Amino acid sequence: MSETAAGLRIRGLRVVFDGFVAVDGVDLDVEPGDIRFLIGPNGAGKTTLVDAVTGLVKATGSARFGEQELLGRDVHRIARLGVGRTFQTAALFEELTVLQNLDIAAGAGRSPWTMLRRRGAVPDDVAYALETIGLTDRRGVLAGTLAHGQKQWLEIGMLLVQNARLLLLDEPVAGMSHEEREATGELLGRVAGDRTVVVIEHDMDFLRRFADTVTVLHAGKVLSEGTVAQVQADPKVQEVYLGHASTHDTAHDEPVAQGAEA
Amino acid sequence: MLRIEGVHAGYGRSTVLHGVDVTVDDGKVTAVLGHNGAGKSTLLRAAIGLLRPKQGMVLFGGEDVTKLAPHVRVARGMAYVPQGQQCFPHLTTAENLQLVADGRRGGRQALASALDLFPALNGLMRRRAGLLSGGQRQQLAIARALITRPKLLLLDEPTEGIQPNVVAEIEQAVLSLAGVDGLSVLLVEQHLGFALRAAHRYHVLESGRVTSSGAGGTGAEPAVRAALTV
Amino acid sequence: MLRFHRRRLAACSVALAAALAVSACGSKTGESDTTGGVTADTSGDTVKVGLLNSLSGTMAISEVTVRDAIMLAVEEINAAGGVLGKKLAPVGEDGASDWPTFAEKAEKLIKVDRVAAVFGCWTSASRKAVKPVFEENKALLFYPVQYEGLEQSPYIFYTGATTNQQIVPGLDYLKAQGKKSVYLVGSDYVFPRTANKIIKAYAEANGLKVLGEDYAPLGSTEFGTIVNKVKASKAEAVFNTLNGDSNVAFFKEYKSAGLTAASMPVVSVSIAEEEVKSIGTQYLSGQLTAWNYYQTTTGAANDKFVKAYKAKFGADKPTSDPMEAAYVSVYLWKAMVEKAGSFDVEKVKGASNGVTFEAPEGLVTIDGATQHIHKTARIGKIGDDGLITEVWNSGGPVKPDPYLKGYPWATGLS
Amino acid sequence: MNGLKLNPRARAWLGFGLGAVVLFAAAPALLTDFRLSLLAKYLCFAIVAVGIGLAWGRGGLLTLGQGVFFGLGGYAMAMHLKLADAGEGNMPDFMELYGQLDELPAWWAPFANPVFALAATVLLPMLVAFGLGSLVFRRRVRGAYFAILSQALAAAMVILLIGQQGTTGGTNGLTDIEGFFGYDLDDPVNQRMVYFIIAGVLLALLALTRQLMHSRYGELLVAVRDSENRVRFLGYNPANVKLVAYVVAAGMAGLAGALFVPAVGIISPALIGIVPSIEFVIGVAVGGRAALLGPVLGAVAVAWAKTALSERFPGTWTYLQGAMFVLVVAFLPGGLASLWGMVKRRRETAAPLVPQADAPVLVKEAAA
Amino acid sequence: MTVILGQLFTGVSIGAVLLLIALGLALTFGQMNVINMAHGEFIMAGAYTTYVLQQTITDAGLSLLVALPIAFAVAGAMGVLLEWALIRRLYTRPLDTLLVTWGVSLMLQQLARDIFGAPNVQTKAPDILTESTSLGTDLSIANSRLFILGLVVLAVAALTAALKFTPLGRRIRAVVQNRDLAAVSGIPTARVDRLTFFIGSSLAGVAGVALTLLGPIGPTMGTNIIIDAFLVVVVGGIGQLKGSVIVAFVLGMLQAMVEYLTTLSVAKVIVFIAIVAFLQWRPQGLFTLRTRSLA
Repeated sequence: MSETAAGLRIRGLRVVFDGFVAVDGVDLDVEPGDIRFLIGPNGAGKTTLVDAVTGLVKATGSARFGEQELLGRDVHRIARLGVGRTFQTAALFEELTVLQNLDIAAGAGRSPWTMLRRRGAVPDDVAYALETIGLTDRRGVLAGTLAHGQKQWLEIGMLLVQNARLLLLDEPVAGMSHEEREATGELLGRVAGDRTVVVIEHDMDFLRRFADTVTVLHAGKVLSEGTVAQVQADPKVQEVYLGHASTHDTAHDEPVAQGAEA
Repeated sequence: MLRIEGVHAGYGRSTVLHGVDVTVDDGKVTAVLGHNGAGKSTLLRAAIGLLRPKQGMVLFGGEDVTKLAPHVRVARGMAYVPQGQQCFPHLTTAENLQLVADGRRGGRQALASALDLFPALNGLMRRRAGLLSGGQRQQLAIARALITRPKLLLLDEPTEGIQPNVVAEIEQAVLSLAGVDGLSVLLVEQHLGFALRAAHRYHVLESGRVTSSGAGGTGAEPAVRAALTV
Repeated sequence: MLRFHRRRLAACSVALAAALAVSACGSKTGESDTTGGVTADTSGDTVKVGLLNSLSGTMAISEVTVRDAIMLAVEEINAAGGVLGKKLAPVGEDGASDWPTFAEKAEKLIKVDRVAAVFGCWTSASRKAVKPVFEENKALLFYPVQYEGLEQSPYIFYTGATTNQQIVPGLDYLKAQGKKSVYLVGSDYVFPRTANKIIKAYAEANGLKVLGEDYAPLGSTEFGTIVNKVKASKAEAVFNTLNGDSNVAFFKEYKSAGLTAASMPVVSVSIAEEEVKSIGTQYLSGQLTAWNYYQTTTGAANDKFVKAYKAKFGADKPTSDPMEAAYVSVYLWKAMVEKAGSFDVEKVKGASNGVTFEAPEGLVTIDGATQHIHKTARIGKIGDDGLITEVWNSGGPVKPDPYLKGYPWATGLS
Repeated sequence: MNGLKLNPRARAWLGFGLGAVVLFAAAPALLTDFRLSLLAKYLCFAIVAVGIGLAWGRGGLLTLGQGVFFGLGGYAMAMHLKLADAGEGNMPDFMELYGQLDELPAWWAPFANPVFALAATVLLPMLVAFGLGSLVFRRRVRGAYFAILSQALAAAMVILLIGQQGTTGGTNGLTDIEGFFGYDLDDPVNQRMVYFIIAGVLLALLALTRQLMHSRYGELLVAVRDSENRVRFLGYNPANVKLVAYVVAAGMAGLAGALFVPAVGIISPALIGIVPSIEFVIGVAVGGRAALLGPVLGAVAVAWAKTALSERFPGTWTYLQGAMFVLVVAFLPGGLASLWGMVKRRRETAAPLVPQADAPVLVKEAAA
Repeated sequence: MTVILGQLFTGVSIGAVLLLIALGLALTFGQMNVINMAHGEFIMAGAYTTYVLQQTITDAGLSLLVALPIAFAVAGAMGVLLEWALIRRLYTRPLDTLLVTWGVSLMLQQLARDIFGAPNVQTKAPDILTESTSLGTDLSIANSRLFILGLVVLAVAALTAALKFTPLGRRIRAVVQNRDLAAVSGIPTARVDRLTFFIGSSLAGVAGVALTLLGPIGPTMGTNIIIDAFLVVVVGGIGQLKGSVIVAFVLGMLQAMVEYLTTLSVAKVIVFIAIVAFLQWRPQGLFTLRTRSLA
């Protein structure tokens, strides 16, 4: 499973929708093995950033994974470079079984001949992934009938069999119970290895427990970056994100860059 | 004013709310607190009728509104400000507001008084709402909801994702609204300080269930914090 | 999911079997499997005749009136005692403006209903589609519409005009009027294209200049460009072989372009009284048509036909050439059967030569060799009242010549 | 039924066996030659339907232009048969009549070769589908756009054929086909043989389609239908996945068209245009788009109903036909095949079956 | 030169007819995503309305003017009925609307045949609309075409204004942009859907009245042109009128020019090829409404 470890390197990334600047010149470096949390208020541009890196939306600037420039490529070509992602609301093939979901995720490189035949035995990597995400005994059920947490794990499992080297996870623990969160966090830890992992998350508890490093986005720009402790200590972050409620009385002297501000 | 009784609700085959009871008293602010994904937004969607509960009832002013369409509930006096500063992006600010005032008795007046609350919008009337900043859009969203002259306002994270200087204005507006003309508010918030200061009662929602409730006020903060970080 | 499909496979097979069983039960009675021809069922008091016209789809506009005319003839014959003492029982089928459906329905009429003869079809395409069916089963079709000629099937009787009874007289008339140039407009199908080939051959031999030739897809209603071209050509006349709906759009455009019957007359071969009614005289007044029959054609036979038709279908319903030809075809078949003394197809065919009928259009005679009929050619002018009045006729029935063998200029055509 | 617990493979064999018995033994024994020839025609439509079931039911591609591929196959076959009828060195009858050509057009000539013609019946439609499909899918034209484009293709094809009367027979199409590779089609025995060929091809294609549906590709196709973007993020190019289904469906339609010609003796633009193309799809919708046998049964049922209704109610059958389409598609989106599923599900709650190519977005939250 | 000018005008008038038919589709298909194959039969209903009115109002000009609002109402009512009976159940299945409405269109054609008879019927146009206006020596322009062009301009202006400035227009746009938000803003979305469908269908009725000036009035009159009109909306882009307006006239011009040089058949085929080529370049059509939520 080991290839040359590669990191994500984003420079001057900018995404504009109809005049609205969603991501405004972001620089970001994530090293292999790092679990980077990307946080920021709604509308800060977190998901849009992931969309841009995975080719879903047009962007300017540069996003390199290892040696490869990602921007400007088709979505499926980016995926074949080892970039995998999950979605806020689990995007599984609900009419297919868990096994079929994983098998499809594992199969982008299969030959036409293999594609036209039935799946014989469960492929090793799929079996391994099933084991890793703890769904071995549920492999025959339709993905649509899984519990919420299981769906997210299946998504992560799909990234595993896809052999993605860069994992971009969009709110993987949203809506999960406490136990599920723990399980997901541990799963992330197991999965990370020499992969590069970027997690968008709101849950501060979860962040504190599982993040290596954190980047705070705000209004399409990087507001702060560092370890959990560093970021927590950053007053700017305190203000915009971690609890403006408790710092409510501090002066609002922060200059806010808003393209559309009147 | 509003009673949500034993509501189970969700999307498709998955269930998000597992029997939630929440009550909003006349002219009071009730806060619903909880983590992302706990089901707070789902609760509000069920209350306004965007989501039909699989089980349970929604009572508004004593009337069972569980089966009424959202616009009928609005006509009854409910209003809803969804999460994420939603607006009609290709309509101008003026159109976004006029739309709601159209055909409503006293609509013009209501529009004017809503604008009084957010004077900043006056200068943006001809701009397409999609081009407003998040804070401006949130002000627009609240103003839009107020034009219907509601008896109950459902507010979903009104300050999330908004630049700090506008947050203060919005908080101020919400605080000033509560209780005026008997307006009741069901406030969903992640940020405790504001929520508890505004609230008369609070409920903590976790994984689709109400896990603790209590009287509002800043004094409740430690208890709620404890409840939320289990 | 997979398991589902497998179970359904079995279930569906059962359903398929059931469906087949039903269709078998519904159709088996009265069908016979004879090889190489089906004899008509003439054993009872009645004898079935088939009516094959489009009652739905684009061609229904024209074909429904033909069906009406056939029904009128059948009822008249029945009222007068039938054919050889047997009443006619009409069996109607809908060709649905779809050629393979015509073939299917023809086969059904022949094999299932075992009709003695079939009356119908309008477009050449539908005739071409059913032709092999009639030939293979040795059954009779009476085809009532003017057509492009160049055909002679032993099992089809053609009671409409062939080219030398309609198109050639139309050209003769133009020539006699001193017209030196002509523009050809037609629908894009067999009849207009073949007609225009004949016209071009005629023109070359007779010093008529063809200034242009344009085709519109069937059903097309956009004639701006074609009329612009016609106008720019400054031709002295237009020869129009458009079919159906297209005529409406063409004449509306034509009038709008400021072209009139006086400045540039149009000779049409597919516009009869029925079409005049649907286009409107405000667009057509003064334009010319070439046919063998008009509602205004004089004679006792026609007075009776028109009266009977209007009594049955309404005073505002005009009669027209194809309707008349369809009406006549039933009577001609009756005369042939009575001459043969049998419903047997071969005997009826054998008796055909020289059979006559005093038709609304005048006396018609079957030419046994070609199975077409001798018809009088008539050029008519459309009046403000929506009726067409004759301005010229051939003086007597013209012998049918589907392959134009009697015309030296036409040698290269067939 | 519950007592009948066979393993899937045995069930499939049983199903095919039953189908074979019905098609090869029961139908010929019970039906007259005329009805059997009608059944042959319906089975041709059923072959088209199998392809549509794959492309639309499994792949979500609503192709309203299958008439084009049916026609290409049909014309390729008819051209060969016309040339064979005419005999070596002669031109088909209609060409001399209407085309007034001195010699056979160059693009007709290869069809004199039976191998070329037979290959063309399948490959030509596939080639056209490949060309159009790769243009259209690559640019992510889908849903209603694709449906309307494919419909326009059918319209354009008809106009093109009609415009080339001298070499295509125009509106008449190619008619009066007498022989089929040396066999006289007038002979009922040979007509029966044609029926058997069609039935055999249908069964073979069903087996092929079943294999395709149950293969990894079949799973992937469903995945593309339900979430094209997700598939893209897994590194597949959905355009290629769709293309395969579209091309296979086109090939089946072409083969069906080719078999239709000896069965009915005619191929004409009337079988290619918008109306027949929609009718193909309606048959599939009525039968059940996502099932394997649904399309077959639907196509046969709709064609049979058309014949039966128009025979019994020549004046009013279009009402009944229209009403049938409306009611089934609007109120029974899974088609008749889903009735079986419903009965089953009432007995044992299981997963829903009818997928929606355009499922609504249930949760509409603001983008983060 | 005159010929080219004449052809230019022909192109414009082809475009006008296309647009008149596509305008209703721009609402029902473009805004609501309903593929209404019975739109052609609504056109037919408009044309037959003109015919029926002429049975009582014999003055051609007056009956035409009266027919416009009545056909608007008749076709609109049919649209509402269709929406209520079937389409509202199918909003989540846009492709199925195509098949269902095709069945409806079959039935409506047969209905027309049973009520008015299978043959075409005629209406009398006011004399002025059967004549032409002369521009210079050889160039003349059909008054009926000018009338239709005027009608289209009027219809586009009225529709644009209605969408932009009236309460209903705001509601229609709001529902298209964010249905849930519209609902919770107190807008009865189901009623707005029905009204949108009403207007879209009504425009077909108006088109039907106009088409009596140009072509046949019969049961199948609606089927011929409907695919072209759908293509206009597809190429124009969903959700905006201006795309349809531009594309209708461009396609009209293209067809007129190519037809002049070749034949109508070739022109139609070339137009189709041009459309496929265009969609290669802009798969979502000429104009698209892009919002963040679509990304």
